[in-house]
Amino acid sequence: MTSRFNVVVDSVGVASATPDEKQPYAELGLKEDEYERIRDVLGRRPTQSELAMYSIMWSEHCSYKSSKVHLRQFARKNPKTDRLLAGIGENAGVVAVDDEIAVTFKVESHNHPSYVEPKQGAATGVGGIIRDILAMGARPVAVMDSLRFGDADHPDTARVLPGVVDGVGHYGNCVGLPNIGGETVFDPSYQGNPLVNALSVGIMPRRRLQSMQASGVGNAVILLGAKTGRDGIGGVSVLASATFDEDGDADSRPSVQVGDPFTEKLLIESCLELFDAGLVVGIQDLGGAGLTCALSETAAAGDGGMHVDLERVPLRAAGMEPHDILASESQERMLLIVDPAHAETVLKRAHRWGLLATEIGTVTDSGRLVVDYHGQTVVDVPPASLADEGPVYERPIAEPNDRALVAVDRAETLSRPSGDDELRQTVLDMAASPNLCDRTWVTEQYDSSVFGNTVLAAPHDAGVLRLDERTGVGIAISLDGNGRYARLDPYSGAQSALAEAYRNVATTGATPIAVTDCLNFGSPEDPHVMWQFERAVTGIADGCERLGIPVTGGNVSFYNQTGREAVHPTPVIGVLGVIDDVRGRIPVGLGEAGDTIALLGTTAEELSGSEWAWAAHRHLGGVPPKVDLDHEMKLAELLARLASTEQIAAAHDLSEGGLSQALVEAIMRSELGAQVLLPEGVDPFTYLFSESTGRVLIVIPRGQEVAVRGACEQRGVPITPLGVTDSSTDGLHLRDHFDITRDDLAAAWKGRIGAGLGE
Amino acid sequence: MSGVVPEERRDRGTGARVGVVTFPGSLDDRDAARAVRLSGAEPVSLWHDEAALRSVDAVILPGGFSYGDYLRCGAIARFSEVMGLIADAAKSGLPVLGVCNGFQVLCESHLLPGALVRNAHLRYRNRPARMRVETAKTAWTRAYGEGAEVVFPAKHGEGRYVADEATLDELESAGRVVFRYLDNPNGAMRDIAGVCNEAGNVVGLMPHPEHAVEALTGPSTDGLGVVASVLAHLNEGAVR
Amino acid sequence: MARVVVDVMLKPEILDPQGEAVLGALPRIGVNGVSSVRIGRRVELDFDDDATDLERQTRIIADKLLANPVIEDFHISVAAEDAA
Amino acid sequence: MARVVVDVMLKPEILDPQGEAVLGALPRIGVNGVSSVRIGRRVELDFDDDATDLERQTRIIADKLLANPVIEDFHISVAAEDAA
Ligand SMILES: Nc1ncnc2c1ncn2[C@@H]1O[C@H](COP(=O)(O)OP(=O)(O)O)[C@@H](O)[C@H]1O
Ligand SMILES: [Mg+2]
Repeated sequence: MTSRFNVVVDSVGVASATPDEKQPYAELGLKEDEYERIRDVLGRRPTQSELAMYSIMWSEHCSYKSSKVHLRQFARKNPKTDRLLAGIGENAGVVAVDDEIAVTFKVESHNHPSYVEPKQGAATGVGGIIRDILAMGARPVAVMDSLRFGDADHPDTARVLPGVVDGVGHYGNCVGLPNIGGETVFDPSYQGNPLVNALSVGIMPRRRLQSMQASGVGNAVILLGAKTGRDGIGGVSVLASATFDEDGDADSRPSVQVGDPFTEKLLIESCLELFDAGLVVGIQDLGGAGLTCALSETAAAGDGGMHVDLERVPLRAAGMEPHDILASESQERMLLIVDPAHAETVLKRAHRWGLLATEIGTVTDSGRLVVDYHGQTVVDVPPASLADEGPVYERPIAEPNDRALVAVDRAETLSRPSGDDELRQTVLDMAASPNLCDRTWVTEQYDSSVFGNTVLAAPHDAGVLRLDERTGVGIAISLDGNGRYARLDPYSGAQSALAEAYRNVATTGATPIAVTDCLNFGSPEDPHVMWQFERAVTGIADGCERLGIPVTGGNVSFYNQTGREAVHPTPVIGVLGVIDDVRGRIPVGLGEAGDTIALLGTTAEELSGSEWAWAAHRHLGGVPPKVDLDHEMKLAELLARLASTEQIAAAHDLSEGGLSQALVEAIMRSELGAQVLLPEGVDPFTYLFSESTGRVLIVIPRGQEVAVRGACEQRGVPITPLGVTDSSTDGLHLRDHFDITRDDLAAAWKGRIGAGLGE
Repeated sequence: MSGVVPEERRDRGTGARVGVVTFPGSLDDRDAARAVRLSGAEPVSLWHDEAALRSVDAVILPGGFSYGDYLRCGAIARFSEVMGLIADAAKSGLPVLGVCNGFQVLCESHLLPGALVRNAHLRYRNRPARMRVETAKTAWTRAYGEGAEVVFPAKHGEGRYVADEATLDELESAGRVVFRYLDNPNGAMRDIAGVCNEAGNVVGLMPHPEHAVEALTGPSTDGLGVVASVLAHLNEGAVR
Repeated sequence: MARVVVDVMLKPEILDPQGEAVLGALPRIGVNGVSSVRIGRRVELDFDDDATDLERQTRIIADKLLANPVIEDFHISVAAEDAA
Repeated sequence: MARVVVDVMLKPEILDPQGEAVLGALPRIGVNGVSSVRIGRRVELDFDDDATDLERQTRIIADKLLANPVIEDFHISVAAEDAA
């Protein structure tokens, strides 16, 4: 103990004796009625430590108090499936892949920290989601990242983007997980509020599924991993200002955490070893709310009681008080519940990996979470009151009154390129636009091959991983969102994102089975934002019901706004699919010379919310492209079929930028050119740049055209032949309109991101 | 490019035991073991803190971030129990291959000359690296034709090979530059991707042969030649 | 030539994984008496002979470029002329 | 607690791209009089109160662990006791 710590701690005894002491609950973000409820629950004023714990657990971030009433739709509408082994409410959803293997995946946001300190903010976001996956009993096997920044040429983007990419890469690369995909999107709405959503996926034998329950009276509570420091206790430092000496500069405490992927790697290996040895009764990761969350959630989920001796927690910094220790967000820690007979073994095995492991408490049946600090009781609460019984709000909802005006401001009326030269130039301009250009600047900073099971990663439509070398069984995941569509119509915009991720997975030949989502919105206290939120959640829930795939978990991020300006409502959807044999996966590309290029789906005149409207006119208005989920299901079934019968050589989902961009990307992925003849009677501009959903560009091997057409007709999926792949041209040849060489395409498409950053 | 390794050499079960060291923070140890297995030999895992070589016939130090690599890549791994044994055995001819972080460990341990520093462009970069096999006179390259072109994934932030001019000249003239980049991804001096010791039993390189062993997951299958080489070496005796 | 040195260190309360890793490795080389290791950056700036106002200029450089004020502190010192 | 500082710098003949990058960025923030920037590591070691022979121990640490003699030089200095 340093001399600075000579204050009497605010124990339960002290709290009972000083019922009227004023407490800074408002500074900690608690409303008056919330504070009163805490006093009711406890029958006295909370101690400082208790107040810290309630303020954390009842915050929006931990309690989902504004979103809960809406998220219940997911559980209500989720289709029944035997695959779902663990669902919403767990650290991450778990789905069965086959009789032996299960997969767990989840996406989470780390938006605000990534704005303050881009590298470490993004890095710790990746670290956090990996621990969620580990806590389910799975070996994390890949990560993905969905990133949104302000304008590509804005000076602050040059600060934020390289840092975020460095952070995502640094953490994932060092911990040894391949990055298999994601998104990089630019839009001024994210200026000052970048979105950094990280996804991780893990694999486990089904029988290894872990629980977060602190069950078994007398079981030991063990803290594993890094020491506890003053990381991220910004909010709670309010409590400290009263008790710190003059020189204890509470203000300088950072709310920034630094990640240590090396320790995370050791945590992973060590936990997996403990799971396999059957030594773990319960486990919970320490995430945003540190020990507070882990203790209360495990206790609430288990036999109801726990006793902790807080002074046993290994500390990194001197002079930390009980509430600091409870609130610290130090990274790379896990809480284990272990049979006392195994405690010694667990500690030994952890030490072998060079990890700190400390017994800090025991499971009880007292129904109370009791925390002592040097013999004084600083916390004595019913754990469920922290973990499960936080406030729930039904926030006011109001449809924005400019809806009708926005809807009639249609992009279909904007001026379009005239003549073939302008059309040709538009293809190039679009390929060079920040949202469509080559992402290599980002993705080559990520390891994509470690583990040796990555079958597809960027730039393919979905990441594909082999799970079993013997059977070839694997999974595909895609992560997609479209803030502009959701801004125009949050219900259909959310469904669009769902449909796109679903289609991306199907395009690789996999069958979609489960969904995770990250909902990035402005302030829930704004009724318009709440309206957007409600509409988006309903859209996803309805969509998943229709598609027959459950939402297994996700994350809500509110308060993404600068002043009164909220970001575009941005639901980011992750869809997971299974593929029986990854050798049948379908890449992006052009197959072999002489193969047929064809388009599945229907193209309508749908330009509102499109990349073209934005890139060419900075326009956002109208009604976004219609979503037809029944069609998406037929399309997915068709693609899976064509993949398994090897009747398809390559495929690429059409999304932002439409057919034009899909062709450009397919050409850039191959060494061939494309000879394209548009169907008679269509408007070439519309056909190239419309963003109608439900479309996929496919490449059919020679001799399979008839069979493929038959399969399409059988399922009622429209197919339109567009041309052939060709080794005599190397670029895009649009018959009767224009030619673009590979060099010209590459010159437009490559290097744009670096250029925006001033390189 | 594929086919540098004759088919019959690939699957020959030699019964050879190839050790793969796991340091805390090793990442490509499983992949190295897979490459050994696919080449028909038996991978044997070696633990950093155990002074035991388990009668292996050769050793691979895999990629990763040993001990976090926070100070300098490979700086701490060098002091592990198993490295002491490996260093001694290497001096009496044990074939040792260091890939990426493993290469850094070999340089830090002074089993190979030079050092690996931050990429000239200052970023981690992951892309397939085209290289020329400059010499087939090492334990780990004898299955390649001299001058053969191979493609292995390169993925590192600190892979720029540096050494003083005299050392570089010495490496060149003694034929100890083993792999040379055709498209230098990191600013390495003289495009050096890999080097060997005087005896040719210790080889280090930055790009990852163990990630080029299956058409499904790698840019090529050229990496199979590395293990095939050491198996041939073990079968037929030292080349030098 | 005038040399100014900027030392950039992580703020004391910020985790320093590098330092922790080195601390953990010291017993391997037989050193036991060290209680803490922190690793930062040392930046040596050589100014032209006719440059003026070195401290102020260095402060600008450190503030804007060398240190990240969210997690790092820096310290400027004018070093003795380099003899080498 | 006794603090010893080890400064580790790349040898002058080794290219320091990080330093070059900073040098290149200086004009953008309006600084022009700098002719060279080199970036190295500053390592702060805190020894236990009862530790002896600090210089010798530090030399071992620096020699074996903190610096790579192939590319780096180091310099040891015993800093003033930390007041904080
Ligand atoms: N931040 C990122 N991290 C990893 N992969 C990314 C990232 N951004 C884009 N990608 C990858 O680049 C490719 C192109 O992205 P995008 O055009 O958004 O794909 P699509 O529209 O088909 O979903 C995809 O393979 C995607 O996974
Ligand atoms: Mg997309």
